[in-house]
Amino acid sequence: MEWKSVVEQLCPDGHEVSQAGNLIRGYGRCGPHTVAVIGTTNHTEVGVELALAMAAAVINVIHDYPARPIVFLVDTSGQRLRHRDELLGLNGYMAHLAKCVEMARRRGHPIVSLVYEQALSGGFLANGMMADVCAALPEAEIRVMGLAAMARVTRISEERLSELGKSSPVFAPGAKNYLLLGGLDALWEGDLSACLMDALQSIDTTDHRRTLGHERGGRMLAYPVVQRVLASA
Amino acid sequence: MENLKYRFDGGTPTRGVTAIVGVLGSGNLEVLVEPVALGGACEIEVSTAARGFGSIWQAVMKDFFARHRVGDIRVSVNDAGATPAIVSLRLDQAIETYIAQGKSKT
Amino acid sequence: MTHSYYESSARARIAGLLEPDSFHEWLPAAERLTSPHLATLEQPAAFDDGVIIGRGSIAAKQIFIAAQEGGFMGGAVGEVHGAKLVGVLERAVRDRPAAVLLLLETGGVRLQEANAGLIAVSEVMRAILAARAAGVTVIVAIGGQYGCFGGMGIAARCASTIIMSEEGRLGLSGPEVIETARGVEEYDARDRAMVWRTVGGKHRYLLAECDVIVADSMDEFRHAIVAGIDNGDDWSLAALEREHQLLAERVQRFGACKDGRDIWRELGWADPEAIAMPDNDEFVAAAHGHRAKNI
Amino acid sequence: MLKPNENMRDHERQRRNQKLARAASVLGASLRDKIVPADLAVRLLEAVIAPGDRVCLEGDNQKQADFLAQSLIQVDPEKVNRLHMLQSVLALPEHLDLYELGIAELLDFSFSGPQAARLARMVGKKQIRIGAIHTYLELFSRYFVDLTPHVALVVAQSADAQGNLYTGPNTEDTPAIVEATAFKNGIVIAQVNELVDKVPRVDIPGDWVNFVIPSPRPHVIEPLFTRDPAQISEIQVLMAMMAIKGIYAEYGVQRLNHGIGFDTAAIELLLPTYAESLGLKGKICSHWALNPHPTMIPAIEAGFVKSIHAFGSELGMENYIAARPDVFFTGPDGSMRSNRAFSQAAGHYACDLFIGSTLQIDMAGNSSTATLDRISGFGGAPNMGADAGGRRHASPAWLKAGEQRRSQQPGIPRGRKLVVQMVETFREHMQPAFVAELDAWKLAEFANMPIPPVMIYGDDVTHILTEEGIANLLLCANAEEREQAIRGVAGYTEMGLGRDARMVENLRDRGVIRRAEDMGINKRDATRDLLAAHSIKDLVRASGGLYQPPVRFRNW
Repeated sequence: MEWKSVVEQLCPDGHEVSQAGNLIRGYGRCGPHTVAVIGTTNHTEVGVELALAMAAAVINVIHDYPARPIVFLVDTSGQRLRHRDELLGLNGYMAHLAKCVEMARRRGHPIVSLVYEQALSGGFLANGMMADVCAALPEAEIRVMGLAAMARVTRISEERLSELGKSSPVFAPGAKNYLLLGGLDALWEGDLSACLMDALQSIDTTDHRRTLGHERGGRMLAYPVVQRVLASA
Repeated sequence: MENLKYRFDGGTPTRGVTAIVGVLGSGNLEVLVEPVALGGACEIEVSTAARGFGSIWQAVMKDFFARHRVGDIRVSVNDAGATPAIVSLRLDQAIETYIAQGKSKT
Repeated sequence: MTHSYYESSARARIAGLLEPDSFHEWLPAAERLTSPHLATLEQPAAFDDGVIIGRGSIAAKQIFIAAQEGGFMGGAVGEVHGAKLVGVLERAVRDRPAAVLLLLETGGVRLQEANAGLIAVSEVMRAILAARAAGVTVIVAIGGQYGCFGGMGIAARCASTIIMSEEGRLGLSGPEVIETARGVEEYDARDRAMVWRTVGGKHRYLLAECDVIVADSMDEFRHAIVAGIDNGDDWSLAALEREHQLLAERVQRFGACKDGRDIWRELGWADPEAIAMPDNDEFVAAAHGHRAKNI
Repeated sequence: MLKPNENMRDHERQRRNQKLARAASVLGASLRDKIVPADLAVRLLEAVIAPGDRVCLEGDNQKQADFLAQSLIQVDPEKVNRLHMLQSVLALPEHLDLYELGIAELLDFSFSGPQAARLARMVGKKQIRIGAIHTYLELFSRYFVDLTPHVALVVAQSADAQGNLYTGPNTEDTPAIVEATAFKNGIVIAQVNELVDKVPRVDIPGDWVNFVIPSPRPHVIEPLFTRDPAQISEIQVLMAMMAIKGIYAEYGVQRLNHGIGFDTAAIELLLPTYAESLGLKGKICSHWALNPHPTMIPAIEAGFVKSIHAFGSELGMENYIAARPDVFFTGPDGSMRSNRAFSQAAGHYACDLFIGSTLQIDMAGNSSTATLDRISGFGGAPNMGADAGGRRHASPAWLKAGEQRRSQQPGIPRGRKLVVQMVETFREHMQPAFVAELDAWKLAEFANMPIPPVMIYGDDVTHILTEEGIANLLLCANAEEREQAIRGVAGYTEMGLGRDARMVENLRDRGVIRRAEDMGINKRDATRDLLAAHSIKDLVRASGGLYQPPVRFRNW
């Protein structure tokens, strides 16, 4: 889906969101809320410039709009795979963005993210996956890497991986699998602004993903393992 | 993957503290030694990535038991294709660590 | 026992860094908390899922510690592995140790547990930041054979302090990943000297991507860790804004550089070729005034 | 009137003169002194190589006349065909393309490392005929007997207009090839990396060389002898300790040659630590026939080593070698002079010990690196790893080994070279090193070889060293004892498990088999901490920054 149509559906009461390069930035109104919108488009790779620009946008919201909710619109094919970005320390830029999101959370900004097109590994970790509520459109594509690449790295055949993917949400790509694992809070369908308002009502600033994964039966060990560490002598 | 089990009776009950030695990395293995009341027996469980070497494992374990004659212990092995030389070395290190830790704790 | 951090196993690192007999392990090997996903794939699963966690003391301070074992699946993070890391960090928020020490050696997400691994890495990132926000100092040490890559390269930079050795590597995408995706002209993973000029300890130190660089020895790492605990943490908006400024300057100043050597030259090194050989003390002394600013 | 034999003599010379005249007409004004532009290389080869010629294409396990190889495959097979190729090493794909293109048909060679699998496939499809597989010394020797090249295509670092060649430290095979060719009516063509006014030193005199071609690219050269200390295992450290204490010290081995594996690299790195601690400095390992292994640097710096003569050089070692003319053979220009033929002769006749690894050993002690689907040849190991029956001068190590042999097989007093096979009982992926029958037998059948390609014959081997201990075959009274001695160190391989346990214990009581503990070696001491260097960088530091390893070996 085009980001504009996503924004229009999220913020039917008006918005000032614009695109510069592959960065989306602005604010919109959703019922009683004015939300900051920060995101990417065109399945872009996230390199040092884009990570820095998103971080600047977050810092700007923290400064100028205390407690304003931040909505991340996620569409990325992952971190930029360039020698030059690695040379500059892309991981440091990604971490900086993540720190900015965390700082916003600590200062009372509800953080919501919506994967509206595509989310891949490194590009997703530093913003979308940092949110209090992480949602996706049902047709959104979420994955670590493609099945073929995964088969190559793990030396397990693609057929076997997709076979395994039918019985376990761990192996195969897809928004539904991330839902089962607790990586997504919800799939948003229908009235997106209602979904957003709902999410803003139920902000939980603790990381509850392992609990969700356990409740939904997709990730049965993360929750009890953490509990056992907490209970150890 | 292949799982193998061995049991040797008639060892000397050997006190010690649970010990782990080695790393489950390519050509290597990890060995866990734990105290268990087994009536003087030594039980060994092997989980290995390489299939079809049961007779070699049998011989390595038999020699291991002959060297140490330890009883009331369970040895658990996770193997990623280690050679018998490495396996024997790790088993010896694990038993020595198990016994040494037992002494330092008492 | 070896004194080299690089050559040590995760367990040997813990033993070499902490005070003797002070380490108490949580969920040790005997608990057999192995990965169910590896079992599904019929792959051998380590008793501790490749990460050792617990508490201990260092210079008479109580700390929590986690050490990744690079030898097992390249230290990659699976569901159990990640949950153990998260457990240590969340427990630190509750129990307030002097610091949490993360000895990272990892390629990032364990692809055999693809989706669960990615979420686990994200949970580790959030747990590190939550610990810092709660006032717990989180110290990362990187000096193993496998470096620190993937999402864990991001997680490392979420910590209060990073200590590296020259042999350590820190980055996001590994050289092989980029070479596979973009070709050998983009990144020749076999040119190890170039790889180290990109992600190695000395370059990361000059760029201020790590805070401290030490020689490859347990003693040196221990001293740097103790100093890191004493320095504490600065989790503040002001610090974040300073970091933002420095990162923006970095792109401006070095954005057109093609090689680590170009950056070093820009930093005022007359002979960038001469950076590789000096030992650590010499290098650190020479780097004084020829290193990007640190927050 | 000419006598008939003079007629014959003139025939060869006339043939060469006709070729040179053809070359002169093809090259015309492009030929200046002896310099031929690279773009005329193919035409030159077509002019001087006749159908059926014996052509020696230089290339060994290090440097390669790669530009000339690439030029040779471009000749017109209508003009140049049925060639009989003579090569130390088949290393490049072009070396085998020649047969697919119909340019060459017969091959005499020594080693084929990187092309071994393809060579086996082509032999299977009868695309190539092999004359014989030689050791280096045998092949060089035949150049002077019945396989003299009509044309030699060689490689050097630089040349002047008169054709004087400078090979730099990698002189290697060039003198042997050029000498045989130039003095028997042959034509010598050299590819060089650069033309200079004056070569730093003359490795090959210009009047032995007919043409020089400046190559568009520097020739290929492989760092074959660099072993990263980081990859040496604790088992290899243990085996190295046994080699030093159980063999080197036992016999007082002063002159020796090492193989190129990690096992022997471990020995090299234990000299300044473990061997030094045993008080062995000056008592062992003073003189070597050896490539300049980077792992030798700590031992050299510790004063263990008095001299090293080398078969070839090693990339990155140039400056270090130049700084140690007291140890290495160096020219007035400072760089090393290597010579494969002389160093092989030195290894055969002047060394008291050879130690190296192998893939398979049978119960008679024969060893082979042959596998079913690869024809890899021999290289130099069989000459190093063979008792020199023609040797007459004595040394303490040689005499002691001979004495031990006579304790079991009485005879007139004579010495014996120590030939040690050092193997772990299993290689990676659990491939056993000890087998009932060498794969060499099946390969011989498949490739129609007259005899199985054995690298080192059992009757040349004196010791087999594994992680389980050392079997001293000199002390075995008969074939049965010998077999049990081998089985007694064969570990958990099928051969080892099939041992006669009582007989093995008897052999151990007699000192025929010695375990680590029998030599006073505690296995717990066998850690990597004993290595004088743990990484390539440690080697650089030990060299005072002079050793400059190729980028693929660096992690800084």
